[in-house]
Amino acid sequence: MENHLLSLVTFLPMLGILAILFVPRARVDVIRWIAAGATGLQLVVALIILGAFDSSSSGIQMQEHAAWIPAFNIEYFLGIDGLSLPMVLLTPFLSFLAIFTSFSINKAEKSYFALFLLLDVGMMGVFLSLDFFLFYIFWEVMLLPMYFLIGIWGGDQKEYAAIKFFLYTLFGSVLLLLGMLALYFVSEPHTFNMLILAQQPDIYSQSLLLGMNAGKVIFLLLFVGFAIKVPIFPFHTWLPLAHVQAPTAVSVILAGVLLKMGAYGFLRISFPILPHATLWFALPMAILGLINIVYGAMAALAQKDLKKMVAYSSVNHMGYVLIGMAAMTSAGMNGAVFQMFNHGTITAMLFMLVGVIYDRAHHRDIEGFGGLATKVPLYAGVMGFAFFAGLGLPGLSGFISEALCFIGAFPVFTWIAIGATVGIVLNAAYFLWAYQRIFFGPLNPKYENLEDINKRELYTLIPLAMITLFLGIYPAPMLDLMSATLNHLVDTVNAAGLMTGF
Amino acid sequence: MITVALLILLLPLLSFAIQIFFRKFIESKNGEWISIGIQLTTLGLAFYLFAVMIGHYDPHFRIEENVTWFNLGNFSLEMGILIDNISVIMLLVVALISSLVHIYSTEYMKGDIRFSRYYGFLGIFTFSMNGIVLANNFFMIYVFWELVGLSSYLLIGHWWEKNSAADASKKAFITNRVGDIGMFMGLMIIMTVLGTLNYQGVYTGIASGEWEGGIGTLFGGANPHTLLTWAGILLFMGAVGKSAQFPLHIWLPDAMEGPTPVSALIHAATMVAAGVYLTVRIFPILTPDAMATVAFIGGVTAFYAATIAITQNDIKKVLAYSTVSQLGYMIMALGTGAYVAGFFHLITHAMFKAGLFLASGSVIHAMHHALHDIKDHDTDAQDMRNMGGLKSKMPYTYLIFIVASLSISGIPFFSGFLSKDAILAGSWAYASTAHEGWLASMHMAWILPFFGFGAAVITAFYMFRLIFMTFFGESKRPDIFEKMHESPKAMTVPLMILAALSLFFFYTIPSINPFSTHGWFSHVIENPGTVVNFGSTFNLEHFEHANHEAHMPAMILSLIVATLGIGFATLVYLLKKVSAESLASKLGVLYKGSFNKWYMDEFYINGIIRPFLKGCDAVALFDMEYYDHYLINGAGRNTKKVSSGVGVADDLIVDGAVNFSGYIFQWLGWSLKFIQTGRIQNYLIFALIGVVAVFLLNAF
Amino acid sequence: MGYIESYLALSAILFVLGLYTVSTRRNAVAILMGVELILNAANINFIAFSKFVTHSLDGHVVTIFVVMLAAAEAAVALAIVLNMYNNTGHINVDEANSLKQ
Amino acid sequence: MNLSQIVQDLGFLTPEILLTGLILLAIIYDLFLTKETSIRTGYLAIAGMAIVLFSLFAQNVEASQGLFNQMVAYDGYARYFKIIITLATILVMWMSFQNDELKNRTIGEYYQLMLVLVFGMFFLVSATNMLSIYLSLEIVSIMSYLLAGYLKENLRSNESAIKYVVFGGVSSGIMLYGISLIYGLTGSLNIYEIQASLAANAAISPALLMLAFVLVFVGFGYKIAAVPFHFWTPDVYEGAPATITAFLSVAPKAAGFAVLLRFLNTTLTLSGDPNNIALESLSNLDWPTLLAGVSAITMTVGNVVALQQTNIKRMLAYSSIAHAGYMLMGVVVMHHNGVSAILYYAGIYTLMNLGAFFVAIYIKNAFNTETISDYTGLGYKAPMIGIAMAVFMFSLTGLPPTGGFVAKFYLFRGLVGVGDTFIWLAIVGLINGVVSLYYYLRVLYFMYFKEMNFPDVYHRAPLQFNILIVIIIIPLLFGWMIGDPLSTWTASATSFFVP
Amino acid sequence: MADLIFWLFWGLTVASASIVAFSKNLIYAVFSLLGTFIGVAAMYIFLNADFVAVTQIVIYVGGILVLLIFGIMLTNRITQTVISESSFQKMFGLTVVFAVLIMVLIPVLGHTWTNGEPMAFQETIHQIGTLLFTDYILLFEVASILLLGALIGAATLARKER
Repeated sequence: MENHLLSLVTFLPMLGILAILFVPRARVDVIRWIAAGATGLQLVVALIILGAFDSSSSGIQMQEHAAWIPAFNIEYFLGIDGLSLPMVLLTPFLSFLAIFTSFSINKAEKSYFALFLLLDVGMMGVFLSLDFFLFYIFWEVMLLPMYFLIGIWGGDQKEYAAIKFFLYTLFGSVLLLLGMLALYFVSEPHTFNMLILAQQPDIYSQSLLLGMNAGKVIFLLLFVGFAIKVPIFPFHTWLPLAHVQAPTAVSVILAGVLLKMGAYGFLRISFPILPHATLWFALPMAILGLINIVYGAMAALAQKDLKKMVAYSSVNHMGYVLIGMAAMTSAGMNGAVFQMFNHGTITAMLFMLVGVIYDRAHHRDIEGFGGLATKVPLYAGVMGFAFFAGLGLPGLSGFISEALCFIGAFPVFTWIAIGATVGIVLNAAYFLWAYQRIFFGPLNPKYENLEDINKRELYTLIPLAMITLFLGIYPAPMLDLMSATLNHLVDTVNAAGLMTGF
Repeated sequence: MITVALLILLLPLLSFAIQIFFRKFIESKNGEWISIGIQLTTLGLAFYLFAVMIGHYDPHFRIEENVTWFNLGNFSLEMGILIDNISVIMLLVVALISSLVHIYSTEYMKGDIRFSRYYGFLGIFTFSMNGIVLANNFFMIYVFWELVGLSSYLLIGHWWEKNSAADASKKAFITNRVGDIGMFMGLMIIMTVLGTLNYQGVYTGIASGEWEGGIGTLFGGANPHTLLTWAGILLFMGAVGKSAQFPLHIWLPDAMEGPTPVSALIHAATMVAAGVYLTVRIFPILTPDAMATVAFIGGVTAFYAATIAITQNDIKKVLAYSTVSQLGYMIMALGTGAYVAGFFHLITHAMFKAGLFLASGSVIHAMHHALHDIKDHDTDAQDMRNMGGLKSKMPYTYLIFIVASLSISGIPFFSGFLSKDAILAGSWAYASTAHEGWLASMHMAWILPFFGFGAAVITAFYMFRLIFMTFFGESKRPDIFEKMHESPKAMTVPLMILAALSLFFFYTIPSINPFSTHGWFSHVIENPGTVVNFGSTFNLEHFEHANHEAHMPAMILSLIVATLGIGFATLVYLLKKVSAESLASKLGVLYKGSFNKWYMDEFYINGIIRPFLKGCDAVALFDMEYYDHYLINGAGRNTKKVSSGVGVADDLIVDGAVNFSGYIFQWLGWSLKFIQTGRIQNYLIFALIGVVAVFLLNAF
Repeated sequence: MGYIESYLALSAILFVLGLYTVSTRRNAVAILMGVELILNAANINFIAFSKFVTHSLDGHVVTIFVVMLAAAEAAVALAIVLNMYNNTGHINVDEANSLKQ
Repeated sequence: MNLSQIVQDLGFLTPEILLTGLILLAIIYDLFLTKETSIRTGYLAIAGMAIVLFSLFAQNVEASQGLFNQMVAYDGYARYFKIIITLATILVMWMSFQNDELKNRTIGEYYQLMLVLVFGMFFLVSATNMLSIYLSLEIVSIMSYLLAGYLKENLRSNESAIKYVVFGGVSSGIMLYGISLIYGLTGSLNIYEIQASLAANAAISPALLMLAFVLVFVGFGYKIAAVPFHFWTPDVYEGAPATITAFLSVAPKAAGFAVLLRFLNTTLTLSGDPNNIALESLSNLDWPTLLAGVSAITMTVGNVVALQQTNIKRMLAYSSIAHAGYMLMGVVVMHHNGVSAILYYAGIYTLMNLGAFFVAIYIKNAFNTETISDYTGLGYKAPMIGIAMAVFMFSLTGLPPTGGFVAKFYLFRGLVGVGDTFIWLAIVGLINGVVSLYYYLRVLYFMYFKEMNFPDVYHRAPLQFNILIVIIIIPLLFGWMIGDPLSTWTASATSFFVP
Repeated sequence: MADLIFWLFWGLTVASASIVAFSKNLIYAVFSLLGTFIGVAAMYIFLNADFVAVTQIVIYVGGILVLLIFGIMLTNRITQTVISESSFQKMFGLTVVFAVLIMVLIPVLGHTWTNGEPMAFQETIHQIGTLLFTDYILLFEVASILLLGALIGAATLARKER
């Protein structure tokens, strides 16, 4: 069935950009609502895709093929499966909400929203491309608007953060490019088509590159590229800076969607195409996941800046994803992807909430608050909800995915999983400690007149909270969407291991 | 039945939702009665279940319903409801005490600024607690386990303006999570080996030998018996946290920062008993080593907490440590194999301890109002040293205190006697027959009865110390004393119900012999024995026999020790034959240790938490100031020095970016710049040098 | 005169003398002289190879073209030098170093 | 070579003949113009170049030819570069109308000289004889000197011209010396005969061969500004009229690459047929490794020094050195992919570099500064200029979705595609890409991040300039997205003439 | 005898070229260049290249050299002693140039160039003329465009702005 839903969902924001370009700068309202409309429509299309999606099939659906640069066998190739679908739902959803969060942006709105929509296109494209070249293009496309969004609308250290983000990611994508080319040339026939690449795992494990096993070399090249995005320790130091300096909505997108792209890259490219190398690297990945969890949590515990704490919590949370997917079990894999989705919603809430308090108090120093729960009970309540979601309280979605990651990893990386359970306590420690310092105790007299969260802010948070709650109670709808694909992925990788006697 | 159970489970949640989302409306219209109504309904439903259960009068009565929660193809998790004798009795206890607390709170919490929220949180607590009780698998119990942790957190922190309350709530949650880690690990082991977490599935899995087969490469192919021991101990870790067992007991005394009805409901009667309930559920899979561990921890806790309770002056703190101690009893009972006794003590303890707490709440309430009347905001309303002689002012409360204290001290005709006596007999029997488990192999099994009886003496002593200090003698603060008066009916009626339930015959029906343990309870609850049929195993028959033997001596001994304790308390605090102060100074270190809770908190704070936080600071510092700064941002460039010279923004970008691309590049560019002299003939010479160099490099 | 090496050696010497001239002379015209030396060196090569190696007249033709080009280049270069003189009053190339980093 | 042959061959030189006519016409037409009206020569030149462009497109290069006793070749390869050069010329001439440096002076000769320069480049890209290579190289050089010094009352322009003439004169002299050695070694000036002789005579000492090659390469290296023959570039670029700088950084460089590549792939290979997909270098002359080294050093030096620059023209000069280094990567692979990558890169580079220069020129005119740090807030003052600059900077860095990325991608693809030999060079190239990001972004940093204030009235660039920029940006941004016509074209443009 | 004359001219060429390179006085240098050109022309004659030799004399001596002398005259006042200008980076230059000399001489002289008998003397004017108008006609015409361009350019730069 050839329809163009996927192209539509990818390029819809482009129409928004065009429309915005023709609106005079002064008509800020119009610009905002165009942006909201574009992402809203995108969300609708994503939901239509969800409706048309057949969750029982593990294959690629709604494929769109077009020859693009035939000289190099490059195709315009979009498709969706159980791995990309959660991300495809998450992206427009968070973008849509982030647009509303962005309503508080009060300088250069026109460029802001145009860049934001461009970012949206890039992210969507990454999750839908099945041609590595196309994937890479979208991967990079999203860099540029992000650079400006941080650099122009960011905080005090915005330039530093922006350039650091850019250089870091560019460094990663350079290696990614090299890995991609290596894949292209090792494969037979030379192609960037991920599906065809994935059909010949033996070629990579058996040929040599630079005198080493080609599969491993390529995996390593891709690994660094993706690891920077995830981010995996020791490639994570851009994250606290970028998250903290970025404006709220951009932090939401950064943490909510961008971090997923790294993990998505592993699952979409590294794992199915290089299963042998994947198994070989699984243990190091799990160890890095453990480091991410403990290190991220410890760093979060020590932060004085609320946003930084939330940023480090992302390092911590992505550690669960790593452990889950490295284990190569059904539970772990599903848990990892589910965790990606959940982290998206939960961390988005957290960043939005940090933005709310920052808009009012103009600082984010945890110690500088105190007793706010009395003054802003609603805000305290929502924040409490988000914090508990972040620390993996049962009944909220994060718990299930974390638990699945653990359960999946346990049979394979027993000691790592055991070590990682420390994260359960540390999560609680940093979230609750921060919560106490902000909201409990006697009211800091500075905040006698603090305003509670307003309707607009609340309405952007409620959908996220609803999803978090719903999936926490009844995760099956989401898990059903992805399990077929992910189980197939697990089987493929493990089968490759069996054949070579791993 | 299942529908009823579901209603019991979900109705409190409704109450929560109503209280939270319609707060404004409710606070103006006595909305607490909505919650109370809901709660009473669940009580009725619980009674209905109870009636059905009693109607069956079958130890193996059991209804279970399972639904798939989610299914990943080759991995699935289920949710289900299990109704059996244990859960029905627990449900009834929870519903009953919850209802009483709901009613009690209408007066106790009157005028509180977060009145409706308080009721909402009570609702969510009851919901989660019911969830624990009704769960039919370990995963689900874990889910609700955490949720009661949440409600406990919320309720302890109810008066969050007080730093101590905020601290206590956080401490409770985190300490519990430490225990939960263990529980989760145990859960993972079982899930990995057996592929199911359903209670029955786990039991049959182990019994049928699936356990040995399922281990595979886990832990490099662990010994099945050792692994099961560990699984049991790890699951039990959850109970250690939730039931405040040593060494994770530290949160419970602090949790008294919450409103007193909450202390009664959550931190005395129900939630803390969830640990015991969990131990009951894992009882069949415990290996002798695991049982020894459980018993030992329980014994230590029972004795250790009791020693602390002696010296506390805060009325609620005494009760808190008493609770810890009693929970230790229950755990010890289960560890020694006295399954029925342990669970029985859970029920009886719930009643009398809730009674004690609510009664103490009544005292505190009165004190508080009295203090409020004389505009004294500095005096601690909970300090027993400010009380004394209250029996004339608060007769009902006094009466209830006496009843409950007799019960907890193990005096005949009261419920506590029945259960405690059974526990002590169990520990005696364990010590005398144990051949399995590490306690036995180290010849330390007799330490358990020692702990048990020792704690019994102390319990009797401190309970009566409390009564004498509070209700007898002269008032230490006559100014307050004048203003004191008995609490309103909404408070005293629940108290009376609980006091009544501390009498023996509710539990021995149809028998009305106060010394008999053969009532309906011991009929419907029977020791399931073990499902472990490999390695060394717990021998139920053997144990029952020894238990029977030990029954009589234990009963006599326990009576003696109870009398001793009460007598000594009378000597010191009522008759003042022995001065408490001189006793304290004579005991010196022991007194100080007990008074300071054996420095456990200090140990945690200075030994673990502070160093760990320092470690975290070090990590954060390392991350940004060293790792990022030097390694990522480039070789040895001192940002601060530069930024003081150049403008900050420019510095940051130049610095950041160039640091990244590296000091090396910068230096290289800088030096190459000098080659560009502007003199064309220099260029020519350089080019010629290049030519020669290229030629030399390539031609030779 | 019967050996090609004598011509090649001469051309090599002229070549390096030309290089030396262009790289050390301050005066722009003198530098042009150095360039002429280099071109002459190459021309000697062409003619010598024509006689001794290739036995064809291609070398001669090349030389004629080179001479012509040298003239054109000299004319252009001198125009530029004169222009510089008009602007600065000197033609010392090493002083023309305002363009540098 | 009889008359009929001459007449027949002339038929293949339509664009050149048209160009010659255009030159003469421009000279004659200019005689009738005054200082004020001399700009009309420029219009004439543009119109003429358009016709030349048309005639280029009209050429049928199915069958390649050697013309005039194989002095020049008639093939798709040459035509491709001629088209690029013609396009660049038209763009630069157009931009010249906007360049304030050229206002209020007699301008006719400027266009005449540029036309002669184009004429030289046309022959350079198709030259297949050492003499014609040398001759056309000299035309290009001499016209470049003149154009660099065109602002005769301007000291910097003078200085730039004199440096250029000295460096260029010496370089071409050295090259000529090298050619003479090759003539002696092989007895011929025809590159095909030279190849045949070299391939047949493997006994020639590698040292002598290398000497001859290195000396010849001095001439090419100077033209494409490869290290260590790049020294003239920044000084000349900074002093020359800005439009000429833009032109020099693009067209002669492309032509230089064209002739270098033809020379290497024809003369210094075993087969002597550059139409082969994969080539092998002469067994006794390992020039690919030499050029790989030159490439690595060139891009590194270009980038690293560019990091330090504060003047936009100098920065772009060094960046153009770096880009020469990138393009050399395509030379060393000796593979069809490398050749087409260079062709592609030349096309894209022409667009993006011209664009960047044009914006810089415009800023110089409108805001009177060439210093990057003075660009503060320009992105807000003149949004169109800012966006254009951003696109060019990103493209020069090689970031998607700009054409610069695709061009670079093809280069790396060529390099990685031949196996492990030059992976190291690819890595050096990629690291250089990251380094270059910094100085390109610095421009944007000043334009956007340094300071943010919206003027009450925007600065609006003249329509003519905006159209010019849009004409450059559109293919740069979107050209490759829709079927990538350039890649198809470059793939077909790698047909060389071989006898 | 011929050998002696050859080596005389050889020596003249080298010596005068050395003066061009090393002399402190610019006027000396220019006039020594005359010697070099004449010496090179003599070499052409020894190499049987009569036409080229004549061209060398006519264009180099009559054209380029005169141009250079004009250049010097126009840019220096005769009385000015700066004409005897110095050079710079001499040692540096000398070292590098010496290295280049070695680099050129060793391979070039190490190679066996001779290819049979040297070409005997013949009259070349006719042949060169034929070559220029047949094989090299294209380049010949192209060169004319170059000269045209150089003419325009040089004139533009040299003349006063109208």
